[in-house]
Amino acid sequence: MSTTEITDRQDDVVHDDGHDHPSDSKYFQIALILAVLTALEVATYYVDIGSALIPVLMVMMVVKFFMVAAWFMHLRFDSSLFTKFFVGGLVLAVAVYVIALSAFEFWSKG
Amino acid sequence: MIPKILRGTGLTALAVGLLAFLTGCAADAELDTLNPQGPSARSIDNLFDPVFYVAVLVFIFVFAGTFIIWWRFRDDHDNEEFPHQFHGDTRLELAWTIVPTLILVVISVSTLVTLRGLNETEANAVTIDVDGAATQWEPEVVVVGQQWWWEFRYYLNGLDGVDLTDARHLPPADIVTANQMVIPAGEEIELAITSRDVIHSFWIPALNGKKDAAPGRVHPWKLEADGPGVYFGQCTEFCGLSHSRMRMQVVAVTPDDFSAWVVEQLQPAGEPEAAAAQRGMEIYQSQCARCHVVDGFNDGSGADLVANAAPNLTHLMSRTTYAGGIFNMYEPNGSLDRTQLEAWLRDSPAEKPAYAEGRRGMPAMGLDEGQIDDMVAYLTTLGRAPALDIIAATEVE
Amino acid sequence: MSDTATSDHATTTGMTHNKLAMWVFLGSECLLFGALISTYLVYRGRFASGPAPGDIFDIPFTSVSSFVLLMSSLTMVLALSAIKRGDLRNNRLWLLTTALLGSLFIGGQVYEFTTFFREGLGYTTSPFSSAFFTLTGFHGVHVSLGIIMLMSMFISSLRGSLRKEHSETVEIIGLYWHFVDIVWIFIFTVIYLVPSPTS
Amino acid sequence: MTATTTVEDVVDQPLGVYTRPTGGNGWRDWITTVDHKKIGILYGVAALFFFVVGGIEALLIRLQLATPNGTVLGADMYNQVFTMHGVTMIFLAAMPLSAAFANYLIPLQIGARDVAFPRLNALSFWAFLAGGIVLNLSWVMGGAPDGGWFGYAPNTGIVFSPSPGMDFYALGLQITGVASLMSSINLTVTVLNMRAPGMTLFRMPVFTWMMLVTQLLLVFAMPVIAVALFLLTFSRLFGARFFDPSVGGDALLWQHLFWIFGHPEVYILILPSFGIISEVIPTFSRKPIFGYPFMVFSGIAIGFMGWGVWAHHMFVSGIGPISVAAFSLSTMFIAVPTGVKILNWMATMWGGRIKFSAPMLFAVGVVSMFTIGGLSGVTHAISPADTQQTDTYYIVAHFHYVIFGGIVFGLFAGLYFWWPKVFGHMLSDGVGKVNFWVMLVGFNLTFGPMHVLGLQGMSRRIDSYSPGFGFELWNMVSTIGSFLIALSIAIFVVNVIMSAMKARGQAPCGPDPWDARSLEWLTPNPTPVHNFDEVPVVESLDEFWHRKYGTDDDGRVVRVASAEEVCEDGSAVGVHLPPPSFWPIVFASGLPFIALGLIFNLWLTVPGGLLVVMAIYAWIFEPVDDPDAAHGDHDDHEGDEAAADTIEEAPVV
Ligand code: HEA
Ligand code: HEA
Ligand code: HEC
Ligand code: CUA
Ligand SMILES: [Cu+2]
Repeated sequence: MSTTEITDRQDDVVHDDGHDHPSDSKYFQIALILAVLTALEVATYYVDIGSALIPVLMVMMVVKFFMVAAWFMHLRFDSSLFTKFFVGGLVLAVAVYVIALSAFEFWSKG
Repeated sequence: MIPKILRGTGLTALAVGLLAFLTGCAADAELDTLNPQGPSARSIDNLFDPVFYVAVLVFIFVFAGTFIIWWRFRDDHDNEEFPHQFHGDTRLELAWTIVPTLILVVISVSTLVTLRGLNETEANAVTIDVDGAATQWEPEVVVVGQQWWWEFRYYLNGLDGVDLTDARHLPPADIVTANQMVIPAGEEIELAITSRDVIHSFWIPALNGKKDAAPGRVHPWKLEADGPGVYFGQCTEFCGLSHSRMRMQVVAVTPDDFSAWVVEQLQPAGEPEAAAAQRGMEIYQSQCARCHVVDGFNDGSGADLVANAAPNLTHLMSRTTYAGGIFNMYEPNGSLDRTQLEAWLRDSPAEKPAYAEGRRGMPAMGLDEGQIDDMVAYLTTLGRAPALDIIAATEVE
Repeated sequence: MSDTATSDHATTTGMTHNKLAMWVFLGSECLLFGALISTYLVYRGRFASGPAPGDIFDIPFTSVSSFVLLMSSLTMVLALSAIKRGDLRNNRLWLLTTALLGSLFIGGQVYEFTTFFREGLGYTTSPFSSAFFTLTGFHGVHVSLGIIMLMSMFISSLRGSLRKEHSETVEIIGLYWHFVDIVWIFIFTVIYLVPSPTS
Repeated sequence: MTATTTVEDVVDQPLGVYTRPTGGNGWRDWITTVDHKKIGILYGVAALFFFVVGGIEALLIRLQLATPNGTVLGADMYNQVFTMHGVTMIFLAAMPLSAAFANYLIPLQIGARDVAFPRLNALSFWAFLAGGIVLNLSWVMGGAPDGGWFGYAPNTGIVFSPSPGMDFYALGLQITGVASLMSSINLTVTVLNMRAPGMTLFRMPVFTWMMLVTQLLLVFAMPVIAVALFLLTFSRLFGARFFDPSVGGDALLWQHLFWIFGHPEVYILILPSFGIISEVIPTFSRKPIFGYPFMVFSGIAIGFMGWGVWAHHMFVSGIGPISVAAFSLSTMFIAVPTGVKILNWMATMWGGRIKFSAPMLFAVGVVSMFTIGGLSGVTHAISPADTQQTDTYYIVAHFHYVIFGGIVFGLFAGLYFWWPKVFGHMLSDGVGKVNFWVMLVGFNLTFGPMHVLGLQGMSRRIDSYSPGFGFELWNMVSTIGSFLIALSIAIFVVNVIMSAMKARGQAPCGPDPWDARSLEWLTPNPTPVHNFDEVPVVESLDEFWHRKYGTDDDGRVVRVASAEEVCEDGSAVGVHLPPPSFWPIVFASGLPFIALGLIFNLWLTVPGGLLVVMAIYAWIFEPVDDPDAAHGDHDDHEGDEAAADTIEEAPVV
């Protein structure tokens, strides 16, 4: 029964306290924003916004994505190590597959 | 032939000497990648050689270092004393990060330059004299791979408007031949490479690097031979059972000879006169026409094969090798190699592995000896044998 | 010595093994879904003689089921919040709701698949159809696994073996659930809302 | 395998080592073990077995190609043999042998009791074995895979490869892939989460670092091949149209997916070996590793850059010129971090007092032989030149130089180096040296000539060649060389057997036979089942060495303690250990049934599925039968938590 408790906090440590997690009402707020964003997304199906469509959709998607990750998955509050893994995987995936799709001339031919 | 890379460098003198001695016997390395006979292959070689020397230099550096270390610092720890302990040196680290980077930057630039050259095409045209009327042809050949032979299609009006997207149903071409591509020497030939089944790869080392033939895709590539000659090739993408027996040759001839070749190839097959050949023609009609095409006799509406094509036999005799370029049609003296051809007709899968039951490759036709004789008689009426020097140059073992 | 393989309190980073492993796994899943989505994108225009995506997608319907899945993320996080407070009753309630919303989504997907099938889009119709069913099928399998896990937790809770001190289990399964949700956020936008080719 | 019996014998010896009351060393203990050391040994034995299988396949290849128009195998069999050779060597020999080292050594090097999820670890091993068995069952169940290890579509489709071989390939590799993924997550968590106090990331040995990078590459690369294999499986079994060009399926999709996985995979293979020799070289040079941070960062850089180069396998596949140019450049620059490593190893040796024992010989072999392969790699990266080289024996030469010269030599260095750690006795160094030299000569005779063959235009994956292309001589030389390699492997096997026999009945070798540097040597040899008596507190890189040596006033190194004083005696008792479990092997044994069921008869998937489900269920509810459970002073929550944890990786019981 020795050592570990204190000494093992090291370079990459951020402690997961868990006490500053948001309240339920915060979660409802987030969900509301997500719902509104989804409604806006679906609205683009009915309203023609021309060439802005894809950028707008992408922005909304990314916002939703990160809101769920940050709030519901607690990345905002948890160890940055988790964010590193997740964002690492995400960035790697996006980079690799965007390059692969480019090799298929996806962006020009679709 | 000794790979060129190993010739004439003081640094590899020993290796060269040894190699020269050991490879001296291998006189005809027709697939040698270091013996370019055309501009594209030469530009590749000119890039590869210096890079190879750089690699040899780096290797010698590392190796010499290893030997020096072995020489100077070996010690069996007989005494307990430790050598001077040092943990690193940032300047050294920087040096051996930066120096290789610089070397590679130089290599990158020359790579990009070569790459651009290989992807550029020039506008050229050859004159073809058909029945006294000269036409201009911008040399383009459609190359189609299938298990396990190559087809070459010439569209003399150019490829504009020719739909190549479905290689299994290509528009009729003016000339269709197999395994031996005839081109005018000194002209850049553009290739459109595709496949009817799996991926193959088209490669004539003396003329250019390789390019895959993939079903559903048409890949541009080019070839140019410095002068008349015969250049060997091999399918280099693994394509199943007889991948190793899927070879090809490029026969580069003078522009005049090329024009004459075209004129001849444009002729449809005639009616044979000899009785045996006529009997052979009937067998052809009943047994072979479901796959093969002889222009002027049966048209090319597709073959009973996965690839939907078998070699066009109209000018069979004008080709000196067949079945994926692995058999000689003629003896060195110019007479037909009857034994081999008969063996092929008797039982082709025994001669060249195939999955005939899976409709890939030529099946054994079950002809009796008499029918085989008749068949050979008919086949010899299809096209005319080329000159003896070509027969000699294209010979395979 | 307390340093056993299982000790939660003695980890170097202060994170439990389980939670760290889940995050690493989710990083890995990004590459899995990335490959499936890329496959779909390459093939969405290759519908051969079958229906094209633009012909058959029913955006209003999919919007509703996407919304259902999105809201299940809310209920999931509420379940976690409840168990952290020690509120086991609400925890159970929200776990069950989440599972139900998930099942609703799966039901929607089954309905969508059968409709598409009736409209002539079989699994083997075209590269597009194969890619579409594979991608959404993989997502569906993930959701279904999530439902099984949620229900297992629900049952444990009923039996009294899921208590406040086990909130991390809920949290980890929640992570998985949210991940599956954000994958769908991506799929919904990129595959459904971005205009697809029509025949 | 002989190795196993030796282990048992040696481990059996009562060294005052703590043994678990319930655990013996019979077969039952081996199949239920969750101990990372035993699992490491299991990996090693299985990998060496498959190495010999793959090697025999290689010898068949070489026999067929020894002379023109070879008739040893015939075209069909040849294609199966070379495919299985590549698959076996890569997935069933090289990767698991690395896993053997990772499993055995990572916990020891970071001062941990075990890995983070011991049962999952056992499952990873058994699943890998199940995958290997599935792959090899194909030989007797309708034909082995015949589409090459790279399995290019559409040649692997049902039309062109109608035998079930490619189904075995897809499903077998899928299973080994899942095993690798599980193991990589496990080891990643282990390294991050279970380091002994004071063991910061930058006090970890280079070996552990390289293994960490390897595990991360696995974490991200395995899902990509998983998708590729799913697409293949669904195409073959359910008629999906992914690779059917007649309806727009694209032959290049498979290639991209395969190589997005495939290139990181080659670094997955090489980095462990880099790690091994980074331990061996400093030890035998009696100097610390030169440029530790650069070693670490170059390894990370290699892992990173490895993701951006995959299309160098596709230079002639018809991707556009811009892609070719981009991938050509990105590939070349991987030479930079790799060069940093090579030169740092040389700088480590420089100025040392080097003892060329067998491990060191193999390590120096890596430095020089890998460089040859790396340099030919750079000549492929020059994309125009690669259009001449690709799919020729010049490539075969390249990758056997990096693989055999880099990986096999590295793994042998590791085997000789850590053998006493694992089995408590040394391998004969003299025989080891002979082993090395025979291998070095055989290796160069085998693969050196392939450079010439390739440049002379000999294609890969051809079952025969005609005389007259100048291929005869070098193929014969290469075949002779391959039998020399076989001889060297046989010498190794003899060494193993003889050393084990000699050690029988003897006391184990001393605690620190090489005057080593890292933490694993703190434990006695062979490692006791509980690893450390006391969790070490780490103060520096090369902790073990620093406990033995200090410096005097002149800055000279002086011994401050003998190894015996520093090393633990393994006498701790009552250490809480994860108890063994049946369920990993039960789980894994369901997998072949599922695979065979998918191929032959869906009904077979039922027992397979039942086994798996049963194992998962039992896994979760497994009773705690650990005799020491009461002793465990962490909060013992197994009993109640069990129900809560579902199919998630449950906390290890
Ligand atoms: C362990 C496995 C391993 C490793 C480490 C590597 C390392 C490298 N590989 Fe290799 N490769 C394979 C395994 C590996 N490869 C396999 C299995 C295949 C064939 C797959 C198949 O088709 O079946 C293959 C194929 C392959 C190809 C495709 C060939 C083709 O099919 O056409 C290419 C092309 O660029 C390539 C390049 C490289 C490069 C640039 C490196 C670099 O990482 C090497 C870097 C190292 C050095 C350069 C040496 C040390 C450096 C210095 C001393 C510094 C100074 C150097 C310079 C200034 C140049 N490899
Ligand atoms: C880890 C990877 C690895 C290793 C170690 C090897 C090792 C060897 N390989 Fe390799 N090889 C590959 C990976 C590997 N290979 C891959 C990926 C391919 C590409 C496949 C494809 O194209 O799909 C390939 C392809 C390949 C080819 C090209 C086939 C072709 O394209 O047609 C050849 C040809 O010579 C070859 C030869 C060898 C030889 C002679 C060895 C030797 O080094 C083997 C030496 C080992 C032994 C000889 C062990 C046997 C020992 C005994 C029998 C004695 C034991 C005694 C007792 C038990 C008492 N291999
Ligand atoms: C089911 C289809 C099929 C039938 C029927 C068939 N062949 Fe073939 N034939 C092929 C294929 C495919 C090839 C190419 C084989 C190869 O190169 O691997 C071929 C090749 C040949 C060649 C060599 C052509 C060249 O230039 O390479 C000759 C000659 C030939 N066949 C003659 C015949 C004759 C004569 C018959 C009838 C008695 C016949 N074939 C019937 C499919 C067929
Ligand atoms: Cu065609 Cu290989
Ligand atoms: Cu690579």
